[in-house]
Amino acid sequence: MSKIILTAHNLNKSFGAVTAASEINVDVAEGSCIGLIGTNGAGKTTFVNMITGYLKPDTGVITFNGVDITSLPPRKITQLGICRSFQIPQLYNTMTALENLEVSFGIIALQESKGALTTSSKAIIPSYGKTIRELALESIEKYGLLQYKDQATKILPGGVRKVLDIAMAMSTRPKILFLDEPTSGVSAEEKFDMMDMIMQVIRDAGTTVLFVEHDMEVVMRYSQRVLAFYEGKIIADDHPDIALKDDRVLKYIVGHSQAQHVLAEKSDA
Amino acid sequence: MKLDKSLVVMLGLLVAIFAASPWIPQWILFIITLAGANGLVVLGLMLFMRLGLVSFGQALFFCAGAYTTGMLSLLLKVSDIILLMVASGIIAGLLAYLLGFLLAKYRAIFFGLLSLAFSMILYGVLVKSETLGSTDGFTVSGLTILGLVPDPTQMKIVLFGITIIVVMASLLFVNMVLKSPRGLLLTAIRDNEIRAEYMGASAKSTIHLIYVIAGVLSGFGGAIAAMVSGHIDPNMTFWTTSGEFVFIAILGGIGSVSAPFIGALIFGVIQTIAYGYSPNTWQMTIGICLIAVILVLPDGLWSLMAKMRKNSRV
Amino acid sequence: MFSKKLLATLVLGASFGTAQAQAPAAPAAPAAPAELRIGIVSFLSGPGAAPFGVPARNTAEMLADAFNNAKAPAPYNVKGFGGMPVKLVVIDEAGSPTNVVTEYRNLVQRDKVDIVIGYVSSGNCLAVAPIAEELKTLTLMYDCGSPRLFEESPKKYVFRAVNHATADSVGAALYIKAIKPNAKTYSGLNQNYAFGQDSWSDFQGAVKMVMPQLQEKTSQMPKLFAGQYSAEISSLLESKADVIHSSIWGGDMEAFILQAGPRGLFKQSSVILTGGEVSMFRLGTKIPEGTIIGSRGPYGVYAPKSALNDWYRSTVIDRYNAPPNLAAYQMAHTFMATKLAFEKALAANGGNKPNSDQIADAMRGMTYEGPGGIHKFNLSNGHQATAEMVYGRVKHVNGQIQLVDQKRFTPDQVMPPDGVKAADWMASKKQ
Amino acid sequence: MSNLLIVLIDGINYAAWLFISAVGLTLIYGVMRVLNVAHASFYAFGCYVAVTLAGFWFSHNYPPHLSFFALFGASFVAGFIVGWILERFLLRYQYAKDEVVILLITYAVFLILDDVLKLIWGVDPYYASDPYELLGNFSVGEMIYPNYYLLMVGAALILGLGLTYMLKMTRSGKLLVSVIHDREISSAMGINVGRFFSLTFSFGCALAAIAGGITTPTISVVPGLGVDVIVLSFAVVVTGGLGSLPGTALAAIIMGVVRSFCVHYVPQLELFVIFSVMALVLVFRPRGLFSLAEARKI
Repeated sequence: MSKIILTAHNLNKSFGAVTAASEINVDVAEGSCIGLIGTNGAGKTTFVNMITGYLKPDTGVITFNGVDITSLPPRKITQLGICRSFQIPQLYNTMTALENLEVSFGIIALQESKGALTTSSKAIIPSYGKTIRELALESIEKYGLLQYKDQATKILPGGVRKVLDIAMAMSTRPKILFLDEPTSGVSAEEKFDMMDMIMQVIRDAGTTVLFVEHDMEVVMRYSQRVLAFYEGKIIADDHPDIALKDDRVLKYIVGHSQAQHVLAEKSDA
Repeated sequence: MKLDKSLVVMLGLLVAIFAASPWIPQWILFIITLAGANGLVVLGLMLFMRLGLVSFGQALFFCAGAYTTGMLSLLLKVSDIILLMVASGIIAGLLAYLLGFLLAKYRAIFFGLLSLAFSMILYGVLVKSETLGSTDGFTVSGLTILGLVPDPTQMKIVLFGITIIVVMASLLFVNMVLKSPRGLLLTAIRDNEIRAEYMGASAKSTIHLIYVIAGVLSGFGGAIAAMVSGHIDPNMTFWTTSGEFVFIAILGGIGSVSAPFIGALIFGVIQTIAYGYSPNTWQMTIGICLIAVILVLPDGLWSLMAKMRKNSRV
Repeated sequence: MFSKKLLATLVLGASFGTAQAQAPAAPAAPAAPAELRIGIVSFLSGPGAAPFGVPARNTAEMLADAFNNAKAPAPYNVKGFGGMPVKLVVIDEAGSPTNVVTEYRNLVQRDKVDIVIGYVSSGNCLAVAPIAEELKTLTLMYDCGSPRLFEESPKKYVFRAVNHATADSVGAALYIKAIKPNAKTYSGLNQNYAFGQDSWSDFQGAVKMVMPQLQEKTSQMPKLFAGQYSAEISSLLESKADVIHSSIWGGDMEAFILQAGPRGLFKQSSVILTGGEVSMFRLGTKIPEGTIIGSRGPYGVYAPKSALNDWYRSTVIDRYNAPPNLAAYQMAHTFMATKLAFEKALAANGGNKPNSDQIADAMRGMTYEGPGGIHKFNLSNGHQATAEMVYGRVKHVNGQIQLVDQKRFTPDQVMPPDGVKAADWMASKKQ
Repeated sequence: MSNLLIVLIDGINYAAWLFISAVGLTLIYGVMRVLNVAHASFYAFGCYVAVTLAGFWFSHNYPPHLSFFALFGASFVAGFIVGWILERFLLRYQYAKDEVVILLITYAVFLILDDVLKLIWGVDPYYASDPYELLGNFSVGEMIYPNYYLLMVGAALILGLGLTYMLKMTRSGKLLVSVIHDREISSAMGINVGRFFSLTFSFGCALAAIAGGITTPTISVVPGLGVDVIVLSFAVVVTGGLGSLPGTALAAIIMGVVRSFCVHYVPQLELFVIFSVMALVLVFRPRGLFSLAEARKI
């Protein structure tokens, strides 16, 4: 059993009358790949937002490698090694795809030079051993975006925006990566190719990943563990095969038929 | 550090103008020098615009610089131009550093209007300070440089030279900042602050840094204006003055570090023509120019220059 | 290359600049070498235009025409300035002092004017004066009142042909002593900027000097161009002062009178409007009876009877169908003083066009008579003129207003002696 | 020592004037996110229209008490028409631009209109104080006030409540609110956003003009009298929370009363009071007293 790097203990969060998270307790083992499922408003994104610092839990403690990161601002959490992608890709819309990535590496360059005014774009980033431009081109290529590199991001197709969004998150070389509905808005035929590619990169990087997903096939295919959210609670936390058989999961999240269909497919494979 | 062509040209041009200064008519020299002073302030505004912020109170630091120069020479009898310049830059910078803690939290229209409020408060303070001549302000005179006391005509040249040097230094410095990864980060923060934060950058401290840089530049601008026009008064921090700076920023555009100075120069020319040519309707003339620029050249005169450069190459 | 572009713009600016030199006045005639170019700087826009800038410019243009056509009575009947036709270059005084300084330089260095007459705002006067010295250009401040103009440093090329603002306050105090000897208390309402603040402190000083028993109650300092004075008026009413001093001018003054009149402020206290003459005829009987009206000198209705004054008044009324106000008189005096000094210098120079130094020498210490009577350049080494001071009280006579109980004060009563700062003078004479 | 009642009356009276002057600005911003600097020119325009008409009205001895409706009506209509023209032929094509750029356009319009007014009416001051004296006075203790102040307070109440009613109760008002909340959705739902915009803008300008009309009898109408008003209105509107009617009202009352206190007890501070209040409020409530809700970012 590999070591636990992220623990969320007894997280509660409510917006007025609405309970977005209650009694959330999760331990995440290094290198694991976890799917977060649940209907809209079940508390998946709230969970992600709390871990990554966008929301402060009302109660509860989040630790990362033993460090208490509860209510740290997003940038601190990113610097510690947790990053995320977004349900609606968050890009710099007036820039090209390449520039979007250059910004990310530029930020790292600034951090490593302690934000010196003299920081040069041409210099090599010590911990990466490459220049900003090289790194940006490298990941553009790695994520198969070469043909889009000089296009303004606001005109890119939805799938490409998704990938770029994730590529940017990965540029910080996170220990843990949260993907918020990576396949939403991506056509059925592209879906798996895209996920295969992304998951490959993530695995190569040895990054622990938690992904919010509505598509059970995707969940089945990539996760070794499923967290099922319902009304802010985690109603199931187990291996997908078991989790997807759980009565409440079936009742509240995935209809029987879909579950059988998915499980069947898996056993065929 | 690589300098792009336009900047090299700009620097060359500045040197050329300075070399020619003895032959340039005094009144044109005066307009160019003031344009330099305004340009420095607008250079700061241009950095704000890269961040998607517009300050309607930048005159605060312009005025702070001018009054630092004025009060040092009036009360402490400091007369050395270089000393006064440096002091003005530092004081304005300090002021910006302090206000920055507050203003870096604000965005969009609120950033603009809160800075407006602060500049108007300073205006009130200066109007009430009768020892400093209230709205009459006071004259700045008896300047020296490195112990020398040039006669008025030489002094014009000296101040012009100092202005040119400060402008060139600022151009290079700001160019360096914009060429650094921070330059791209400014645009990133404008486009999507949340994402930039999630990538590990701090919008607040970036804005604070830019605020201080703009403050120092404005301080220099104020000092130059005070020494060149020889008179300072609270008008320098009145909202209309800030408005003029924003006008110039729009006029020049944010396409290049040189743009603010082009804008400032053109503004100087427009203004003096408007004053003389239509003494009764100069406001209208300026207003029409502003609308024309916004409608025809949304990216400022700079975009025009850029186009011409392209054409001349083809 | 945009550098070409830039130079082009500069050249353009320059050519336009010189082109417009002819533009404002009489665009027909090109600049003949024999003409004398006079820059007229005055408010053509903003709140200063109506009360000061425009009446003054009108008088300047009227006089220029009259002189050029040798229509003026003696001693101003010589054609033009000593035979040279005068040509006015008129520009707006509006804008920040920095702009005003820029435009002054343009006038002298680009438009090549020989003499500059102008400036209402004391801020602008103080900003322009050093430049005038630097450019060695004869410059006359026709309206601005700040004594600081000559007190801070002696000037060689800067003159003021009329009283400065101290006369307003001292004259006011003297008038109170004359008509309300047993007044006990006073309050003030002055606009919150240099002129308003100076006028108020001058008046405080003058009171201490002239009738020290007067006790100060409240001093209201509304923002310049505030327009709404309800609270200030309440506070003044509550102060129940016998005397209220106000140097408020222009639209602000009219708004104040319109708002305070119905509330009985003028019945309760005798209100002194030191610059009241400016709006007197426009407001007519809106100005309540008993209001004390000043005019910084023997100007407007206070002007002494003389052929010159009759000619001046009638010509202005004919041309602009409104009587000249104090600003117009100040311009007339300044303009005429310039003409006399110029002609004196011309004669001294054997009929050749004199330079600034020669005109300055001629003007220094000169005595001249204008529509407002005799003025002497006898302060600040002959650069600051003095004249008598007149105050009077408003009386409504069948729908018209008249100024009754007029009291005239000699120059030495209202202006400090030569070489003494106004403030020190008032302090020294304090009991 | 002034008695508090007087201080309050003066404060409320000033607050009423502030509110009347600022309400058009906040309406336009609330709906269109346009900070309309030309507001100043429309205020001045209203003054000139009113003062001209008043002169005509009283010289022809029309029934004096109807003069109010004539004055206010005239400035309202005039403001509405010019506002409509401005929106129709200039602003309509600019909405895509950044908030601040549109602000600058309106600033340019302000510069132009200011001179246009000067070309039409010259620089001479005009006044028309007959309506001001017409209504007689009321007195508090021995302090006399013209009833016209009551009329201004009344006008402020009518404007405030009237607008609130229009937005909350009437159908078009509700549609307007939906436009405020989400342009895209509303236009998707077939609301003619363009028409609402030109209506709102014209109406906002008309409000600025009527403010001028209401103020006219108490002042002398001179060139550039709008400049001071626009800065004050900015302060009020921003302090209240851009686009919020109740906010504007509250801000106006706070500023009015605080200013009146200064005038009565510490006249020296009068000069700073407005902007100090503004800065203070913004420091503690960055988006003003009543700020419009912001949409969730991610």
